[in-house]
Amino acid sequence: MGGRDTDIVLLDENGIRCDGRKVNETRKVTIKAGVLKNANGSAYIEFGDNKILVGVYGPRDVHPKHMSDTDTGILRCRYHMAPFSVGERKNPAPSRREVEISKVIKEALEPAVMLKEFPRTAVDVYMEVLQADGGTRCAALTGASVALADAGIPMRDLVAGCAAGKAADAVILDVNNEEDQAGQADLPIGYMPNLKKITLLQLDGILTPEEYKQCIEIGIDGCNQVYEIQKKALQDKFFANGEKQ
Amino acid sequence: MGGRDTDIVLLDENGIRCDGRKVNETRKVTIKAGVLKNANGSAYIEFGDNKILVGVYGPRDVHPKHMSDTDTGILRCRYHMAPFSVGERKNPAPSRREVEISKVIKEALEPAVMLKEFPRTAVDVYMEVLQADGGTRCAALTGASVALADAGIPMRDLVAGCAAGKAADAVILDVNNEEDQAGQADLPIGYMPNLKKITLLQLDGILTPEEYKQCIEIGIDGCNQVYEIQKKALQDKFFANGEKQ
Amino acid sequence: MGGRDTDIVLLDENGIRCDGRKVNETRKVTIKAGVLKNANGSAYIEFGDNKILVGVYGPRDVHPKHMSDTDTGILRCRYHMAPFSVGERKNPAPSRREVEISKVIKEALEPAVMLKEFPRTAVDVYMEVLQADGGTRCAALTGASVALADAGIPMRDLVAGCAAGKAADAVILDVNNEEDQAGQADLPIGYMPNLKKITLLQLDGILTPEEYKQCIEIGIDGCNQVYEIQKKALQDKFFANGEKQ
Amino acid sequence: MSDGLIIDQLKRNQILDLLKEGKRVDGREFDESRQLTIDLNVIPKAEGSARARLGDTEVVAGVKIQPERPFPDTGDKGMLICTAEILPIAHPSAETGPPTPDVVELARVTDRGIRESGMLDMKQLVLEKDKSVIGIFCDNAVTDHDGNLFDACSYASTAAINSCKIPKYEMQDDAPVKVEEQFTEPPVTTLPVSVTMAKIGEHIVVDPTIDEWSIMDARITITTNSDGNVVALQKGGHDGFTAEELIKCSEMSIKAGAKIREIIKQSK
Amino acid sequence: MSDGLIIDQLKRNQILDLLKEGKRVDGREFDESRQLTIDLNVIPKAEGSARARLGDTEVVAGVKIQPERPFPDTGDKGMLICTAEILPIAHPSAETGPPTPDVVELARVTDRGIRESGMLDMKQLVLEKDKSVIGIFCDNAVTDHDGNLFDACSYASTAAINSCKIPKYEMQDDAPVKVEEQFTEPPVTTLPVSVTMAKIGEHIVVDPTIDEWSIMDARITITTNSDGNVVALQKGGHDGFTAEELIKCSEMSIKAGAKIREIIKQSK
Amino acid sequence: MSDGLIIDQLKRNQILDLLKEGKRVDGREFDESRQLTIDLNVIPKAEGSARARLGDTEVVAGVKIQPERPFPDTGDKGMLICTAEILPIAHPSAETGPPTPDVVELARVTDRGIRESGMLDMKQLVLEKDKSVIGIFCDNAVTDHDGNLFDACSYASTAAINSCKIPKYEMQDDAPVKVEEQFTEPPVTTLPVSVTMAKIGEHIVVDPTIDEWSIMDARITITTNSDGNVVALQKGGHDGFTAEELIKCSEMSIKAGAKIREIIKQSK
Repeated sequence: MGGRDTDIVLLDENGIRCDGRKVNETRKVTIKAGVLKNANGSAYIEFGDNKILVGVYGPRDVHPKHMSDTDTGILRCRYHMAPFSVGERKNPAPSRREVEISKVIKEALEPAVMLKEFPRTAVDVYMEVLQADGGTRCAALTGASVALADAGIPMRDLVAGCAAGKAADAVILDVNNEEDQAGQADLPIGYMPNLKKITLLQLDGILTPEEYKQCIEIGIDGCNQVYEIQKKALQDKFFANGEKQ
Repeated sequence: MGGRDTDIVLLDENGIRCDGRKVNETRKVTIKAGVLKNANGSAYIEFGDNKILVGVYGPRDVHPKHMSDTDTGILRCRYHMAPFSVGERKNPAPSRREVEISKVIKEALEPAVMLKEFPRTAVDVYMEVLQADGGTRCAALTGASVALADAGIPMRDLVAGCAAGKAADAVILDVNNEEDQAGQADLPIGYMPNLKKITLLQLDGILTPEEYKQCIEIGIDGCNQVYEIQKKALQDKFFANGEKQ
Repeated sequence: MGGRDTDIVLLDENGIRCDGRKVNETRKVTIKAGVLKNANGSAYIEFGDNKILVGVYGPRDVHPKHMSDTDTGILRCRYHMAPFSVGERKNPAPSRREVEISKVIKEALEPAVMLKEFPRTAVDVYMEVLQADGGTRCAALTGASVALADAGIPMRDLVAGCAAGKAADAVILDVNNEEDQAGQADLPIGYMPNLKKITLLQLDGILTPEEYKQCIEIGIDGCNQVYEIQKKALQDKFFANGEKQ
Repeated sequence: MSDGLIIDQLKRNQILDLLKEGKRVDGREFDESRQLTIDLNVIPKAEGSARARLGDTEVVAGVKIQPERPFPDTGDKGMLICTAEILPIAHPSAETGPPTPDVVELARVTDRGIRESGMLDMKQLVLEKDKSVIGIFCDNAVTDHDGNLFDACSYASTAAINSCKIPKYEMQDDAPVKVEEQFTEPPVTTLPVSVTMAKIGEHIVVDPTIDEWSIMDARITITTNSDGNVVALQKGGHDGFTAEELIKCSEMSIKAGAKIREIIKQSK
Repeated sequence: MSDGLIIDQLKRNQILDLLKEGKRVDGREFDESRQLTIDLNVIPKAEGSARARLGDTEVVAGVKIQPERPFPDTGDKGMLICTAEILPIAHPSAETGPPTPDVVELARVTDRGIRESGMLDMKQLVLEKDKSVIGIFCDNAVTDHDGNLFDACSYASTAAINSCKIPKYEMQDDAPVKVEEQFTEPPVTTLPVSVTMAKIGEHIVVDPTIDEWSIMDARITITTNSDGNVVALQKGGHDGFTAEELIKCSEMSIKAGAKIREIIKQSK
Repeated sequence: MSDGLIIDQLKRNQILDLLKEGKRVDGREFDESRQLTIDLNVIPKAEGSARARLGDTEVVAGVKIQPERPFPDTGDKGMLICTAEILPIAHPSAETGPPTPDVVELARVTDRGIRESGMLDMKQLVLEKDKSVIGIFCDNAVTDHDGNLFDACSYASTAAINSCKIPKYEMQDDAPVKVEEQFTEPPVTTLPVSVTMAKIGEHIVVDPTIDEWSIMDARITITTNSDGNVVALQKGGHDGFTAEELIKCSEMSIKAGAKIREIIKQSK
């Protein structure tokens, strides 16, 4: 929350946000599974103006060997932004922010992936942000779940991502870039709708205990909506494969 | 020796230094052994305004294995300054100065440590400078000896550290920060009092052959004083342990 | 090709270049083989004002082992500039330019070296530019061939290097530093005269198809001249060795 | 199964069995932090400093203050940066070399907890708008690691910043010049305090030790301010939380945090 | 002989046998590039962007434009820098971490092809001589790797730069300030296009696939401009070319390049 | 015992046996340096350069001189920085990549020997106080390594700096501009010379070869100036020296250093 001074009206008198949405509405989300040729699984997600490409490789051997685990598979995640994905050109070297988000997403996916099924090996999830617009970590997590499923990795559930937050003193769903910059709080959530577990949770900003509760509730609603789009993307891929046969 | 212009009077007409000491007097030195819970051995030393924490781990396995030696144990030393330890905040990445001092201290400790007693393994000595005030390498070396002994590493002798130097044309003992900045020479010494061997010696500044000789003599005196404090710290630790039993 | 504005006359009315050469003339090239004591093979080359020292080590074991190849030897090349070799002091860390030139020279030497003769091992070629004056990659390649032969590495041919180019609208041989900065094109060539194969080719600048053809022709002429000097250097070394015996 | 895993499994079983009986290995209540000791001014030459001992976990935070040129878009605010490193003396597993993802996360969570709380009124830390501002660097050095570094760094940072002295600077010829021996109090608006909870099986415990940490399923760090509002969150670990658990965690963090805040206040 | 080598050897024999019959594995002519598709403006927030699909090789190029302080000796020209990276999604062998020599070469050859061609009239990109110039950064991200990344990056870069919009800046108090919503066309003088050829045995083929790439003897990348002149060259691989082969390659590159140039032109 | 160690042990026994008879493997006296040859101006384009051959150890030092902005607290002095690297051509064990601790020590000891001696009167190297000063960079490249790199780098550096030409600069519009073809002599006040001694058993020998180096117990490098004063010291190795040995070493270094200083002087 930059708390940046700005003239932007985040919420008008009719409860409409700066991009025309209502407080409990997500941006438009479209997901396409199986978009890369070489990757074992992949997905392309547009989450508002976020554009993210995810590729999954594995299960595959681990080098060096001592990094592998005889009892379980390991999940490795890389969240990375293209230099042209943000307003001012980003240095291509991974930033500390990217290192942290990679770790947070990894720990959000681990509860969903049945790692014990592929001991001694690794599954690599590479998330490439081509265009960023606030909420990239939720979008990347959402796409990563689809790409993992597309790769045929055994999973307990999909993890859907959607942020809740606070702007102009209202609790809102799916914080966009302007709301992230000028708003009061951003609370990204990763959620497994079937298992009803929150696996990613962070917060920038200030919330009262009551607002915190409301944010979690509205955020879970958002994740449930995103979940339907994830499932549809996988069905489309499966159906398209069926057609080809 | 910066030779920096300054108004400071390094030595007054009564032979008293800027911090009230006589030329052949060390700053106040206090050492406490066994201050860390996890380390195998440890020491906290205050040497004037220097505050240094030393932790020792080992003997322990070496990774990667080819770094170990089947005939002898190896000693690894790291001298490191906290960002807040100096006047202007220090970048946390190790500087070339820290790399050199680590090496010099390692070679000052090696003659004292009976490395052949633990082949294939390593002993790690980590020296963390929390506050620096001139003469950190001597203080770190002094603390490291105590921490090694506290860890039960077999040793031939303790290494005591104390600098000699030259300021206001006089040979002085235990150069402080002002004397290091505005003085004429700083000659840090590491000495094994029992074995009568100098194991650390460096020099910044200019000394005549006669001054060099005097510096070594006075420096050895200083090391002998420090040695008594080292032994006391170990006795205190041993006695305290005895009490607990 | 900087296309830098300059007052320099690259070619006068008599067809004479800024350093007194004709268009089809190389700078003075001198090569001495066997100049280093420790290296298995070495050469010192002066190519105009370029001064380059090359040392070859190997065939020798590869660490880590998995970098070696059971079917063939591998060639590793490092092109490196001393900080004092250029106008403005160069940062000692290898630049991306040096990484690329190392790779291009490696691929220029590989066709000449009979790598299959020493499987599982590596030959290291280290090229150190002590003074640079335009055309360092051709000079380094030329010296490297001699150093490899001096090391007794089995070779199909020597690779000779010489650039062609364009300045003041004329096709010229062996582009010097001024012509590189103010001229129109620089086309470095590496050539195996016996096998009649071009193994290094790059271009900075703009050439018509006809000029391109002329550059290749004149460049091969230049390489043939350099080849004679390479052979002479090896004969001198061999003869000198004969004398010693 | 590797040896390390077998030991972890045994340790987990032991801890879980006790938790089922409502007990923790070290006798604490589930919602009870370990004893916290704060020693201020342990690095007298720094502009602020604190040693926090949380059980056997120990962190030294040092504050350095110096004028900085502000970033173009924040020329009307001072700068505040917190970092953290795990010194190799702290634990046999601590590594030298570039920071691991664990350490990067520790540093960023520590920084966010202080920064997002608005602990300092940054608008009061401007020397000359767009030209020179006060920069406050709070570096945390973990010296002994018995688990829950997040909270130990939070407490050390809050205590060190809360008790620092800001040197006075005057602008002369467009450059800030230090006025010797003159200091002001930091413009503190609130005291942020983080509380980390581990989920082990169905149980949630506050301030996990290193043993609890090594076998937990998931964790959450919740930072609250003096008003009892939530100012930062970080979930970790390889499992998730239900919404109900997260509400309960926020309540636990407010309650446990209030006690910690008193200790930090009284240390000054 | 290692397993990988045996497979490469078998693959090479198969490809060579076909080449001797005048055929390529995917049915193309020797001098024929794979199908090229250019999608412009795929990153709408960037000042220019293009996705180039060359067969199954795919690259996204994004152009960012911002004012820069020029180097002392080039204060009368704008800045143009192209980079390239192979994303780890692109191929199982792609590595994260610092760029390998292969990637460094890819980036530098891509940059040289654009820069040495004089594609943009850099003298038109000066805001105030010696003080502030327009900086154009064209970053290529390889998203799928089926060989010949040199050409795919060349096409994506040329298309992205050709179609970018340059924001208008005005100097105010010695500093460049962006004028919202005002753009100018890039000062394009020519369209550079690279064509890479692989030598396999005695045969030379245009635009090698990853299979052809892995077993080729040598390669050459020749970049030509709109006038059909040669503006950049890069030889690679562990064998050499005869002078005659190189003349032939330049002719092939001019011919194949002209077709590519039309596709890039028409994409706008 | 590993093979390498057995060989080292045999080598040590052989060297020690000879030393007990008062002899060294290469026939030198204990207090005798190897033959030193200095060739000046081997890099004519640099502002100063020297090749030092000390026996079979060879170092090339090059001096680059350019105007620099001084650090805030040293605006009344020029800058002088010496570095050293061991080129991989120098020895089979030399490594490429970031400098090892050995190389860092070599560079810092070389730098300290020159800098602490006050070889140059840095106050004469100011173009405009606090704005621009002369920066002198002396980079040492070890090209052949037969032991005692400390002394070889010391001699190459001293000779290169002693013989360099300082370009003339004039301040124009607050910026230094080079005046072509005008040079001044460096403001040399003294010629620092280092002498390194190895302790092998009870014996101390000057200028150890690589064989002596590999089996020595301890070493000390003592740098003296033209007045015969000690200006820098560095002890190394895994044993120590008695006070008496150190006095003896300083006498040896003054004596051996004086001879070296003559060679460096006469090289100019």
